[in-house]
Amino acid sequence: MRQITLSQAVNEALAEEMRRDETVFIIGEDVAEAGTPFKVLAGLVEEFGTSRVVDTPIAEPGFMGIAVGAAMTGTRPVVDLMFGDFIYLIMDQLCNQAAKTHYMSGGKLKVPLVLRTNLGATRRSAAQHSQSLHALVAHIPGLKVAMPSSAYEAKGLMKTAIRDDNPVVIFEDKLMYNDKAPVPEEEYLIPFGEANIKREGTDITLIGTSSMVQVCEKAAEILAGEGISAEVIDPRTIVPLDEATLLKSARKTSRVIVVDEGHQSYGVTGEIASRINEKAFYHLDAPVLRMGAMDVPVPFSPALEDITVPTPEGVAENARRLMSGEMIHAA
Amino acid sequence: MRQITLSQAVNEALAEEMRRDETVFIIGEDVAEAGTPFKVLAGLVEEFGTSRVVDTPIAEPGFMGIAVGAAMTGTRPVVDLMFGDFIYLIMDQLCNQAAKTHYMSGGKLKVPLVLRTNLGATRRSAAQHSQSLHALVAHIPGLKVAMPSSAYEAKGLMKTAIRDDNPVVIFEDKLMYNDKAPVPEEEYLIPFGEANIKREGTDITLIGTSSMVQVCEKAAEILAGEGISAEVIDPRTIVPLDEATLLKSARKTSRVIVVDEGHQSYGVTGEIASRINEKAFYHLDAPVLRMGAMDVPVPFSPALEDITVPTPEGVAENARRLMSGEMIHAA
Amino acid sequence: MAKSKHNTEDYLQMYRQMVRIRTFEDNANQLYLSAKMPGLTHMYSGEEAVAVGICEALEITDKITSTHRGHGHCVAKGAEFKEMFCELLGKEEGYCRGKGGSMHIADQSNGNLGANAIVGGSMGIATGSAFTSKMLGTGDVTVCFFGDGATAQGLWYEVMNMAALWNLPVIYACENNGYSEYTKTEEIAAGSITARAEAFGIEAHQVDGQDVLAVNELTQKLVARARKGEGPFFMELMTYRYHGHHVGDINREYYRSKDEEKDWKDNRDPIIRFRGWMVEQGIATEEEIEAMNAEIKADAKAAVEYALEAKYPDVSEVDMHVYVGVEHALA
Amino acid sequence: MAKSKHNTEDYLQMYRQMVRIRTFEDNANQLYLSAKMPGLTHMYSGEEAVAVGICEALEITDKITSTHRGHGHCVAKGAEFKEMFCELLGKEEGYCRGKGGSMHIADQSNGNLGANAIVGGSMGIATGSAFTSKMLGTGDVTVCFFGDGATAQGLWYEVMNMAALWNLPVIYACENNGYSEYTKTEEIAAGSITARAEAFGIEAHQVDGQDVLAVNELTQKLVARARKGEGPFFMELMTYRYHGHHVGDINREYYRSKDEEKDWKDNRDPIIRFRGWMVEQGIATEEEIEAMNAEIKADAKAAVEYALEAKYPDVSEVDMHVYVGVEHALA
Ligand SMILES: Cc1ncc(C[n+]2csc(CCOP(=O)(O)OP(=O)(O)O)c2C)c(N)n1
Ligand SMILES: Cc1ncc(C[n+]2csc(CCOP(=O)(O)OP(=O)(O)O)c2C)c(N)n1
Ligand SMILES: [Mg+2]
Ligand SMILES: [Mg+2]
Repeated sequence: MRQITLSQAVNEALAEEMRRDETVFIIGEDVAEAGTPFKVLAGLVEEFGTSRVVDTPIAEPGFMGIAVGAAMTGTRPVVDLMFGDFIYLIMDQLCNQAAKTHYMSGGKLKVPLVLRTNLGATRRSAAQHSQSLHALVAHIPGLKVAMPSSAYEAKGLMKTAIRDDNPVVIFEDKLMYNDKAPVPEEEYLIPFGEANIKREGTDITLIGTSSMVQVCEKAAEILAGEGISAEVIDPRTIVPLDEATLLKSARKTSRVIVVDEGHQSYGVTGEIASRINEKAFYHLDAPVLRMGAMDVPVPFSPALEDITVPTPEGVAENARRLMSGEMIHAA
Repeated sequence: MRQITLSQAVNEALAEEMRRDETVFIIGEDVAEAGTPFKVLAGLVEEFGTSRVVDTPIAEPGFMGIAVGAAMTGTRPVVDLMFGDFIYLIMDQLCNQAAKTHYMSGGKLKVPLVLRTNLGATRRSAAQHSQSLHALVAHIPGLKVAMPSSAYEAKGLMKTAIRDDNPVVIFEDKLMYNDKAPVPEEEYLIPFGEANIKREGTDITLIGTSSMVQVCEKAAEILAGEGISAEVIDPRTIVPLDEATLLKSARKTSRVIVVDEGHQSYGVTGEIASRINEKAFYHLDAPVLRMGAMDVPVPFSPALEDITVPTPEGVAENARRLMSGEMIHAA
Repeated sequence: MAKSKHNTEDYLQMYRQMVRIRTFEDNANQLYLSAKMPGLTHMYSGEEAVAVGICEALEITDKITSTHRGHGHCVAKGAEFKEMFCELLGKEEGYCRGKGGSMHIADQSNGNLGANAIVGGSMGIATGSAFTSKMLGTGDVTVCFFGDGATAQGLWYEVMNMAALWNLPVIYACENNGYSEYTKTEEIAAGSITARAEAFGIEAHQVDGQDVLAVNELTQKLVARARKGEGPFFMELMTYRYHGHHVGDINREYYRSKDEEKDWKDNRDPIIRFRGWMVEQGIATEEEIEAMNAEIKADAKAAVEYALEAKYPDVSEVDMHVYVGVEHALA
Repeated sequence: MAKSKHNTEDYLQMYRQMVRIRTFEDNANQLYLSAKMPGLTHMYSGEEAVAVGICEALEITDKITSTHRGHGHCVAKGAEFKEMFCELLGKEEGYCRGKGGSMHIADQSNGNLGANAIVGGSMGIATGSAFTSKMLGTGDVTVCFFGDGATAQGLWYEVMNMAALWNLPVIYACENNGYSEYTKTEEIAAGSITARAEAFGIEAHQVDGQDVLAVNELTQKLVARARKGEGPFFMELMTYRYHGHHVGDINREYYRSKDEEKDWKDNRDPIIRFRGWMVEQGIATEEEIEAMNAEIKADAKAAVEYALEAKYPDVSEVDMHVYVGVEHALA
């Protein structure tokens, strides 16, 4: 199969959906001629024109609000938020308005919009351009949250998101834009709420989101060399969450590590770990381990930044400890 | 001991600290003559004048930003955010600026401010005036988060917050403003990161935050009548979290329920439950149970709203199930 | 009164709608005072000429966004008493199935995109609705209602900028009733409100909001021009609210005098003025007007009685309408 | 050039500071091109007269807030090359101990409250700093630097309103360099930027940002008046950036022409103009100026060399400075 980058995959998904449905449009900063700083949208304005690839002033709350109103009245906006860190600026429009409109109107109004943004540290961009804030929106009922782990997921989830009648937030990993993966030429969609078993295994389950899926796969590779068989699962969407697949694996392997690039405390790992603990407790040989990003603002210095996020070696190390029963004494 | 309301307790804490330290001031909407819609600040402007009890336009990001800058330059602002639901509007100033300034400046600058706001549903105020959003800020390193459970805590934690050199967010429960509790005349402070064992017990641990402490106490009362001895713990601050006290109790009782009024998914209960699971796993006879608010926007209709939050009966019911081993089959 | 060209039915309709609003509010206030209404509500009484003058210049397909003080806009855009009172009481037959309540009330089928409990929160939505109109070429005009207090919200400037850059068919209608909550407008608004819109190149008008014909005439002109792509526009409507900020705001002499209230009620009431003018012009006799008033009162009474008896939504509705396409979010 | 009354040392200092900024940026750019600098950075070259003209009108105790394009402000407010290059390279001896990097660089001890990676993010901070000045009566004036693009952020309007209502000693300094990222200012700013400030009753000035004396003279006047409580003020400084939006923005002909760049560099360069004027006025000879340039170059070279060799912060620093008063947040 042909290999394309995650950036191309997103671009294709948008182009296909914009061709299919005239009400789909893109709105954000420097999305048109510039095609965003990451160049993900290159070429779209040439095909669809500036009325559907809309450059805005630097006014995130404003264009997010406009997208909500546009979505309520018959269009399907794809909002481009240049850095995930700016999500703080649009929380009111996203969480008080978009997320609640359908419910508050008793089902009469709907807000079919996609918020495209990103996450991921280690780009030497410091504390305000490196956050992974998906836990914040996952906490708010009314929003769906997708976290593609490769070009394949990026395309399939984006297309599903655009067709979904609810507000959907998609977090792309900034560092993966140039990573290639096999992506079919034919159209496909990836349904929300269906986890993907990236690698089968029997000894331990590694659950990773976004780029942490790769981290888990690399850890599984290391572990395989040591005779430990790790199963790697990518939930693909954290809202809705495919609990059944996660639980099945946990019951099978009886050991689980959850890996996510958001801050660990009060984040995504706690939710996934808790659901597994609650519903697979008596199948577990050890507590579900969590590995999030360190609970510190992301430092600029490379010497510090790199140690704030989970690595394959770190995951493998924790897996070994879990297998050896070493954690038993701590708990 | 004299009994005063939570509202009076907050008022006293502010007045005492403002007398003690001239750099403390209050800023927010209708805080002066009106004393806020909840009348919590009544009388303060008369004593401290409008230069220290500062009415603002309806511009939450703006006055939050002003507070951050004021705090960085030598004052100690107490920001009054009328409803916790408006926290979405100030997330950038709170989480990108206040929370990170000390770190990003390598320890050179600091932001000693207090954000006073509230949480709590069942006031028939619908989806945009009823949220309990403390999980969002608890996720962000650099912020501390206090959750008073009575007038006593409200006063002691507020005084500690004002003297803390870091940004602190305090969530008061709107429905508790008129609840009375014994509060000493003498000055006292409640240190952050020290949980309070509200009631000792041996069979099961009920951990509650804010008004959920009362809910847990009432549940414990019900359970006591049935011969079940429940320990009730109030963490008082969720950042920092007094893990040691929670773990000790969990190891003792071997059964835990965590009760919180924020939405359950990706919220506070997952973090607390996970920490207990991780570190007390082999002492637990059953999975840690979580009870958060339902994952739905808060509905207006009383018929619906009341069932979205944990109740004493609900907690007692779950405790019974945990005690009976019924959950075993589910897990 | 300003002159205008209408036929008799237009005048009668404006009068009828103003009286319907006043009558609705009188009943809502009664429901509050008799403790039959859950929560609080904000009365529109005194401001009727604004909503009616504007909405009578709109087509059903034109859109409006409303505020926390939203009953007036709702009635003026064509809503029925029965569904409105049901909503106010949290009943299943309410426009939002009881999920929205007073602060989110809207007859969505008439182009009302919702009342909003976030001050300024709908400014983006209204602008986005105008965006849809331009993008899809529907010809719809959107009116964004908000108060003088809401002009302090940064969101307005963000969306005005885009509306002006893109010539969107939106009319920003600022209901300047002299107060935001318990604070006079001059204490929270520096400079000139109309100049703020003009600074973005937006044509701004100030109009007597107690003169329904003046409001209607201006709006007709601006709507016609907006439809032709000459928008956006700004209108500042000078008006007054008769009640407190909300129904519970009874003792308000600390922020405004009884004399001031009396002056507006006695000398500038929009209904009394218009009624006098209609009689003078021979459009209706005193008897005809009294009959109309009586009919409206009876309608309201019947609707209130109906709503009081109507049933609450079934508890199973609590997790419905969280997501489009998901019957029960928590199933 | 505008006339001004200074002594020789003042002129030499302004020249020196402008050359220091240009030299710093040339070296930073080199570090990027030779892959020795982590991440990206935004060059201030071309805009030197703005930062220098303004900062030379300030006392050390006066405050500034800076932007993502912050090296110029940092130098102008009195920072040293060594600590700046160390910061740029993420070294321990950097002003922020390497934790901030280019986008958060600041010599805090000279009243620089920080560069900010959120466009417009420091507008609240600057206004709050002015609030402190008024509240504590320190007499300090604060200058808030931001770009033309930042005028689209709603926060500005919120804080201008409060600054105007409260007569705060803050000067909003908009560096209008004609572009925000890859977009021309006229595409993102409707109406008039100075009129926007004026609408809040704020005195607004437009000045040639390439004329250091004009900038300095105006700033001196406004600072003196702001100190007397006549503020706030607004200045729009017409300027130009020579490099791309950031160092990686090399091919930029799709958004601006080489001819335009050449015109600004050849005919309006602030350093060349001022140098010519100084020689003409007999303030310095060509030789003296060349010697000064050479000295600055040598200083920069030495600082770069020092910084390249300097050590990174120890990994144990990663969880330091998260909270004031907590040595290690994760201990
Ligand atoms: C963002 C936000 N801040 C504060 C409030 C609380 N609040 C509700 S109404 C109101 C005053 C609004 O004044 P104005 O816009 O003039 O409308 P009016 O009530 O006068 O119609 C305030 C402060 C809110 N609902 N939303
Ligand atoms: C809130 C926010 N939105 C977007 C960005 C991305 N961004 C960084 S600089 C910039 C352009 C800023 O333009 P301007 O304010 O004119 O400053 P200049 O770069 O021209 O100095 C943008 C959009 C950001 N850092 N913060
Ligand atoms: Mg008002
Ligand atoms: Mg610019």
